[in-house]
Amino acid sequence: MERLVFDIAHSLAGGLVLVSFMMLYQDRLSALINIFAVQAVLLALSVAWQAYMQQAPHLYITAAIALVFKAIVIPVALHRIIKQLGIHREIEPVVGIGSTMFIGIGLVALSMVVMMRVTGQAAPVAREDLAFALSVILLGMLMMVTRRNAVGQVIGFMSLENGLVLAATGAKGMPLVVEISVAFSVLIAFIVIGIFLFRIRERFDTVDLSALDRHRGGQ
Amino acid sequence: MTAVAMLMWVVAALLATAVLSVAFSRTAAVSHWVYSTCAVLCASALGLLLVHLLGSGASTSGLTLPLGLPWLGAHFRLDALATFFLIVVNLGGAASSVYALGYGRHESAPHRVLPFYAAFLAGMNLVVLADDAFAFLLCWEFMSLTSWALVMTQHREHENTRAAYIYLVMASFGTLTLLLAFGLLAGPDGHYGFAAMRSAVHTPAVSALVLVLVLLGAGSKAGLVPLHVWLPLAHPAAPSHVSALMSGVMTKVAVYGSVRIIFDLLGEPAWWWGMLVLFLGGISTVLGVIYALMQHDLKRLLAYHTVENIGIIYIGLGLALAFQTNAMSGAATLALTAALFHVFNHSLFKSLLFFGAGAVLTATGQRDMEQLGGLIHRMPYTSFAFLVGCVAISALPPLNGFVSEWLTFQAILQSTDLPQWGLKIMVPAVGGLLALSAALAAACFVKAFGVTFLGRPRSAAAMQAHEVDRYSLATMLGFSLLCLLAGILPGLVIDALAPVTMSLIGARMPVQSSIPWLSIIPITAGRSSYNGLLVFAFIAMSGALAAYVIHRFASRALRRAPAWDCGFPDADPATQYTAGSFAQPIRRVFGELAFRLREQLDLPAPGDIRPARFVATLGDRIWELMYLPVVGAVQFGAEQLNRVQFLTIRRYLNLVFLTLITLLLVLAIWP
Amino acid sequence: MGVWTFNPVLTVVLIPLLTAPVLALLPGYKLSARINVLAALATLLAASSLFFIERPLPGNYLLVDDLNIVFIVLNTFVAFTTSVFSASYIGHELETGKLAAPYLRFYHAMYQVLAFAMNLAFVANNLGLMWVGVEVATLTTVLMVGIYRTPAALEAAWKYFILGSVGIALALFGTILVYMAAQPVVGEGNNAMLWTVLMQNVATFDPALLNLAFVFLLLGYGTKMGLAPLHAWLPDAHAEGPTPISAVLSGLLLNVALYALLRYKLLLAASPGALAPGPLMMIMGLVSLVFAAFMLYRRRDIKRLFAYSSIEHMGIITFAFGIGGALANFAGLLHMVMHSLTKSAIFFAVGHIAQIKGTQKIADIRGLTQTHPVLGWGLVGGVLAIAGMPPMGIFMSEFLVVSSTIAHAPWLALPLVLGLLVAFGALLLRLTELAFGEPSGSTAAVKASVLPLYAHLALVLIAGLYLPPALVLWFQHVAAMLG
Amino acid sequence: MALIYALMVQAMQMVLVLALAPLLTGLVRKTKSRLLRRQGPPLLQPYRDLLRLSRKEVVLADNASWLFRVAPYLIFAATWVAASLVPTFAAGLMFNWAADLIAIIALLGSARFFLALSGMDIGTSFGGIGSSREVMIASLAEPAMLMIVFTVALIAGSTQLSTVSAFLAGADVGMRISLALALVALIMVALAENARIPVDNPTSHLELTMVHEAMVLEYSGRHLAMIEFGGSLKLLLYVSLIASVFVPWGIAGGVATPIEYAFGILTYLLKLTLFGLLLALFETVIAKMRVFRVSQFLGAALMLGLLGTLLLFVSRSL
Repeated sequence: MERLVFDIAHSLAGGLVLVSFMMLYQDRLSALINIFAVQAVLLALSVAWQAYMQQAPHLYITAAIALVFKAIVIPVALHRIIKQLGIHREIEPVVGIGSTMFIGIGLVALSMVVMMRVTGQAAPVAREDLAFALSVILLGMLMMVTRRNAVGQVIGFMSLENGLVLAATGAKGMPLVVEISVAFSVLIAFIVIGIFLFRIRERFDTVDLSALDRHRGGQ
Repeated sequence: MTAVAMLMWVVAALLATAVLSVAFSRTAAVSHWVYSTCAVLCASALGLLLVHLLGSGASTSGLTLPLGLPWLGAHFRLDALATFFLIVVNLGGAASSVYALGYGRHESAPHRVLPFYAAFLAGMNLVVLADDAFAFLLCWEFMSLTSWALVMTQHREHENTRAAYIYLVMASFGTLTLLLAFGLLAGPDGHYGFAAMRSAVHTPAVSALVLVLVLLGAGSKAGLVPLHVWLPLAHPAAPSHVSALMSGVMTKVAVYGSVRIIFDLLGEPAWWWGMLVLFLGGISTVLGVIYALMQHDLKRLLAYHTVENIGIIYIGLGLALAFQTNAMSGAATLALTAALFHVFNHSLFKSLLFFGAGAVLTATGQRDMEQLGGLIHRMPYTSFAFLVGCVAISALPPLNGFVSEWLTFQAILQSTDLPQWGLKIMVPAVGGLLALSAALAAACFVKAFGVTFLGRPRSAAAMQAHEVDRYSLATMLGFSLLCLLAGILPGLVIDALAPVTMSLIGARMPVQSSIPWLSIIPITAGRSSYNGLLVFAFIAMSGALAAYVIHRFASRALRRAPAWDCGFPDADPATQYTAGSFAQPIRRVFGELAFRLREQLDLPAPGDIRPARFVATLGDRIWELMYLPVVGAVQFGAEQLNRVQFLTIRRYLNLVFLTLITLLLVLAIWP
Repeated sequence: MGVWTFNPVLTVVLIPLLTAPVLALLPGYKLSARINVLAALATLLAASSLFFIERPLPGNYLLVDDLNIVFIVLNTFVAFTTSVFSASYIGHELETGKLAAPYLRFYHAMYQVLAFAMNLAFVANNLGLMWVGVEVATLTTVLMVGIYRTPAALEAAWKYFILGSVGIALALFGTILVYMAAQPVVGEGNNAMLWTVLMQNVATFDPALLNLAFVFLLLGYGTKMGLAPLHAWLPDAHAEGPTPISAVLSGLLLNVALYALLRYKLLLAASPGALAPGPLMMIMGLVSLVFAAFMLYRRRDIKRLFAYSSIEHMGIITFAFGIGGALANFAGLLHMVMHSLTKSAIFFAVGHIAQIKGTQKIADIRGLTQTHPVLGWGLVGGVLAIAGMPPMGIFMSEFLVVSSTIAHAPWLALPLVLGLLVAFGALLLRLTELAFGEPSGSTAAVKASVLPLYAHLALVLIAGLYLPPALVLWFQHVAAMLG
Repeated sequence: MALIYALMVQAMQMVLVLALAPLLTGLVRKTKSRLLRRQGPPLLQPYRDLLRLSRKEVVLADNASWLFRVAPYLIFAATWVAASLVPTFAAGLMFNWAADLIAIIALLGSARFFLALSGMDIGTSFGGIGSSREVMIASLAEPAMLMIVFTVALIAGSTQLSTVSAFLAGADVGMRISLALALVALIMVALAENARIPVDNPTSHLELTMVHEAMVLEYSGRHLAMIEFGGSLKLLLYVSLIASVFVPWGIAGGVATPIEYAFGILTYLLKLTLFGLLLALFETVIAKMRVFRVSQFLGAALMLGLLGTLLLFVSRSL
C-alpha cells in the first residue's frame, strides 16, 4: 500500500513534467492552452493525492483552485483573448522546437542532478516531488524565454507556478500553502487582466511584447 | 595645550569661517572678512609652528579626537616632517589670503570661492596633521574636493568644467590607489594608525606594491608625469590666489604624502625604489619644462612648470632612497634636504609667479601672452616681483631656486659609490636631465617675462593696464624678499630641516649656521661650498662700482630716440617676437621627442594677396597614448553594455534564466 | 503581554495598514497628504520606541532583533521624510495636471500599503510572512510606477510586474526548499518556518537543500534588489514612476530584499556543510557594481541615471556582506544606511528639479547651482556623497569595504576599485553638466520642500565624521551576528 | 695681516681679469686678421673701443624700460664675479669657496638670462630672434657644461675649482678618456657660449644669421661698452677655465709668496696667448653653421659630456 501511494504521487508529478514537454513542442496557441488545461488538471489531481497522503484537508482547497481556476477559467479566458485580439494562431518560437526540446531535456537532467545531492534525510516522496517540481519550474521558464507571444509567456509563467504549487504541496505540513496558491492565482489573474484589460489593449495593437518594447523609455 | 591642539583649533576656526561665509554670503564685506580671517589664522598657525620649531626643536605631540573611524578615532600628530610642511602650507595660505584681500575684490561670484577657500586651507592643514590612514585619506580627498569646487568657480566656461572634471577623476583615482596602499600597509587586521603601520613588518612584495601605489596616488596629486594631465588644466582654471595655493602648496602636500609613506611608514627600501622614483622625477622635469615652453597661456605655463619642479623634488627623494638603501646616510640626508629645500623654494616662487599672473589678469583681463607685452612700464612693481620669481625659478644665483638645485647636483655627485648598476646608469642620466631642465627653465622664463612684460603691448588691454592694489603688491614683494633671503641665507633653512632628516633617516647635515660668512658646505669644505650672500654682495658691489665709475668718469648723457631695429623704424607691434615664435627653435629641437608636432605652412602663390598662415599643432603624446585609450575603453564598455538597456522583456527573462541555470550548474558540479 | 499594552512592533505594522483604507476613502489632496505625513511620523515614532521599550519576545509571526531594528528605523524614517517631500511634490503634480484626483487617493493609500508591506517583511518571524511582505510591497510599487498612465510608465510597470513575478516565484521556491530542509529536523508546521527556530537548528539541516534554496532566494530577492543581470526592471521603474516612489524604491524597497537575503545568508552561514554564500554574493555584487558603473555613462534621463547608481550601490553592499567578517559587515550596514539616506535625498532634489525644468532629460538641465542654488547645491552634495566623497558617510563605508577586501581577497580589490572609479567618473560627468555650466531651461522659482533633502544630507555628513558610540556598538553587534 | 694679504691677492685677480680681457679679444681679432692676410686692428683696439663707447651719449629707444638700462651692469657684474672666481694665476683665493664650478656656470646663466631679456625689451623683431636663438643654444650648452663639470668633479672629488685644479696638477692623474671627452665638449661649449664661429659670428651683422649681435642691437654708448666688456670677460673666463682644469701647471697654491704669484701670472699669460692663437686659427679654418645645425653641434657636446660622466660612474666600480 505504502508503495502504491508513493507510485501514484510519483507518476502524477512525472506526468506534470511530461505535459510540460508537450507544451514545449506545441506551435499552435489554442493547442497550447488546451495542454495547459491538462497540466492544471494533473496538478489538481496531484495536489488532491497529496492531501489524501498527508491527511491535510486544506490542500483540497488548493486542488480545487487549480482545477477550477487554472483548468477552466484561465484557458477559457485565454481562448477569448486570442479570438478577440485576433492573434494569429501560430506561435513563433525564438529557438527551433527541436533545440527547445533538447534544452528541456538538459534542464530536467540538471534538476535531477541537483536533487540527487540532497541526502536521503528528507522523505523520498518529497525529494522526488522536488526534482519534478524543479523540472517543471525550469521548463516553464524555458517556455517564457523561448516564446515571443505574450500568451505563450503567460502560459509559461503559469506552468512555472504549477511547479511551485507542486513543490509546496509536496512539502509535508507546510503552512500557508493555500494562501500562497490563492495569491498566485490572483497574480496570474492580474497578468491576464493586464493583457486583456489593463490598458495595454488600448495602447498597443497586439500583445506581442516586441510591439510593447517599442515604447521603451529614453535611456 | 600642545602645539597640535592649538593647530587643530586653527583648523576648526578655518572650517567655521567656511560655514559662516555661507551664512553671510549676501553681505557685501564678506569677502574681506573671510580673507582677513584666513590670513590671520594661517599667520597665527605659522607663528605657532615657527615658535614650535625654534623652541622645542620640533618635538612630537599627538592628539586623538573621537571622530572618524569609531574604534580608531581620528589621530593627529605634529612631528618634524609635519612641522616643516605645515610651515609651507600656512606660509602659502597666509600669503594667498592677503593677496586675495585685493585680488578677491574682482571676483564675480565670491560665494563660489569663499567657503571652499577656507575649507581648502583647513583640508591641507589636516592632511599634514593626520596620523591614521582614514583621517589622512578623508582629509586628502576633502582637500581635492574643495579645490575642485574652486576650479569650478568660473563654471560657465566649458573649459573650466572639463578641467575640474578631469581633476576630480584623477584625484579620486589617486585616493583609491592610496586607499589600496594603506589597505596593504594596514595588513589583514586593519591597523590603520600610522604608529601601527610604522612598527609593522611588510614582505618585500607588499612593500613594492605599496611603493608603486603611492607613486600613483600621491604622484597623481603632485603631478608626476604621466599622471600630470589634470594639473595644467585645473591649476589655471581656478582664481589666481587659489592657483597659487594649488601649485605652490597643494602639490607639496602630495609630496608630503609620498615622503610620509615611503620614508616613514614603509620601512626598509629596496635598491630599485630609488631608480623608479628617479626615473619618474627625471622625465617629469624635462617633459614638464618642455610642455611649459610651448604654452602661451601664462597661468598654464606656470602650471606646466610645476610639473618640472615636482620632478626635481622627486629626483631628490629618489636619490635619498638610493643612498638610504646603501647605508650612505650622509648622502641620503643631503638628497632629502635638497628635495625638502626645493619644496620650500618652489612654494615661494610658484606662489609668487601665480600672484603675478593674477595681477596681470586683473590689470588686463588676459592670460594669453600673445595679447600682452610692455607691462613693465605700466606695472613696475608687479613686473619686478615677477622678475624675481622668474630668476628664482630658473635656478639662477643668488636666489633660492639655485640653492636647492645646487644641493641636488651635489647629491648626484655623491652617487659614484652606489654599488648597483642600474643606479650607476640612472643617476648620471637623471643628472643630465636635470641640467637640461634647468637650462630650459631659464629659456621658459625668459619667454614668460619677456613676452608678457617687455616689448610693446600687443593689445589694447595690455596698453591700458594699471598697477594692482596694495595688498597684492605687498604679498608679491614680500615673497620676492623671501626668495632672496632663502637664496642668500640657505644655511638657516638647511639647519631648520635637520630635525626632519633626523626623524626620517636618522642623520643630519653638518650644522651650517656656524660656518663663517654663512656659507653652506654640504659635505666638506674641500668638496664644495657656496655662499649666496657673498655672491649677491659681489654682484651688487661690482655692478654698482661699474655704474659709478662710468657715470662719474665717462658719460651720463642719455637721449631718447625711436628704436633703431636695423633701420626699420615704426614697425607694428605685431612684428615682435611672439610667445609661439620665441619657442620655435626649441620646438624644432625637442618637438618630436615630446609631442606629435605638426607644422603647416600655407604660403600664398606670388601675386596672391591673402596672408600666409602658419599653424603649429602640438599633440600631447602622453594624453594620446595613455589617457585616450582608457577613455576609449570606458566608452566602448559603456557602448557595448548599453545594449542591455534596450532588450525585450523576454530577453531580460532570458538573463534571469541563464543566471539561474549557471548557478544550478555550479551547484551540480560543486564538490 | 496584555492585549492593550503598547506593542511597538504591532503598531509599526498596524498604523499604515489602518491608515491605508482611510486615505483611500478621503477625498481632497491637502488633508490626505497631511494624514499621510502624520501616519508616517507615527510609524516612525513607534519604531523609535523600540529603542526604549523592552522588546517583545519573538512570537509565531513577529520578531524584533538587533538586525531588523536597523532596517525598521531606517525604513520608517525615510518613509516619513519621503512623505513630507511627497506632499509638496504631489501638490505640484496636481497643479500641473499630471495626476488626477482619483489617482491621488489611490496614491496615498498605496503609499501606506507599501509602508505596511515593508514593515511587515522586516518584523516577520515567519519565512512565509516575510515573503508575503516583500511581494505585497513589490505589487504595490508596480501599481504606483504605472500611475501616470503614459506608455512609458505602463511599459515600465509591465516590465517590473513580469520580472517581479518571476522573482516572486523563484523566492517562493527557495522558501519552500528551506522549509523542506527544516521539516525533517524541527517537524512539520509553523515551527519549520520561524527564523528563531531555524537559526537554532540549522546545523543539522540538509546542506544540499539549503544550497539549492539559497540559489533560488538569491535570484528571487536579488531581482528585487536589482542585482545585475536581474536588474532590468529597476531603472525604468525609477524613471517612470512618481519621484517619491523612486526615492522609496531606491531607499527602502531594495533594502527590504537585501534584508531578506541577509536573513538567509545568516542561515546558510550557520550551517557547516552548506556552501559559503559569500562568494556568490561577492560575484553578484561585483558584477552589479561594474556593470552599473559602465551603464551610468550613456544615461540621458536623470532619474534613470540615479537608478543605475542604486544598482551600483546595492552591488557594493552585497559585495561587502559577501566578504563577511565583522569589518565588512559593519561596512555593508553602514553603506546601506548611508545609501538609503543619500539616494532618497538625491531623488528629493531630482524630483523638484524635474518639475521645475519640466523634463527629466539631462541634456536639458544645465547650471542648476546658478539658477536654483538651494536645490542645485543640494544635488551636488548628494551626488558627491553618493560618489563616495568625504566627509560624507559613504566615504567611510567605502573605505571600510575596500580595506576589508584587501584584507580578505586582495585581488578582488582591483575590480572593486575600478568599478568605483568608473562609476565616479560617470556620476561626476553628469553632475558637472547638471549643476554647472551655462544655465538652460526654466529659471522659475519653485516652492520646494528642501528640508528632507538637507536633513538627509546632514545626517550623512555627521555619520561621515562622527558615529555615536552607541550606534557603533549596535552595528558591531549586528555585524558580529551576520558572521 | 694674512687677511689683508689674501684680500690683496683676490683684488689682484679681479683687476687682472678686468685688465686682460680686452687684450685677449684684441689678440684673437688681430691674429684672425693676420691669418686672413689683413692688417687687422691693433692689439689694444678693444681698450680704445670700450673707452670711446663709454664716453658716448646713450641713445635709448623710446620704450626702453629700467630693465634695459640695468641689465648691462648686471651682466657685466655677474660675468666679472664669475671670472674672478676662476683660478687664473693662483688657486685657493680668499673667496674661491663662495662659488664652486656649478655656481660659476649658473652665474653666467644669470648674465645670459638678463641679456636675453634685454633683447626682448624694446620689442623689435631682431631682438626677439636673438633672444630666442640664444636661449635655444643655451638650453643645450648649459647641460653640456654641467655634464663636463660632473666629469671633472667626479675625477677630482670636488666641484671647487681650486681643489680640482690642484688635484689635476698632481702627477697621479694621468690620461683619462673621460677627461679627453670633457675637454672636447668644453671647447665646443666654449665656442657656443662666446658666440664664436661656427656657432655664431662675432663680426656678423647679417640679420638672419646673427644671434648675440641681434640681442644687443639696440644698445649704445656705455651700455654697449658694458656688454662688450662682459663678452670679453666671458671669453677670458672660459680660456682660464680650460687652462686651470686641463693645463693646471704653474698655478700658485693657496698661500704663496709673491714670487710664486709672479710665476703664476707669467704662465697664465702664456696660456692665454696660446689659447688665443689657437682660437683664432680654429675660427679661420672653419665655416659658420646654419642656426639649426647648432642644436646638433651642441647635442654632440652634451652627449660627449654625458658619456664622460657615465664612463666615470661605470669605471668606478671596476
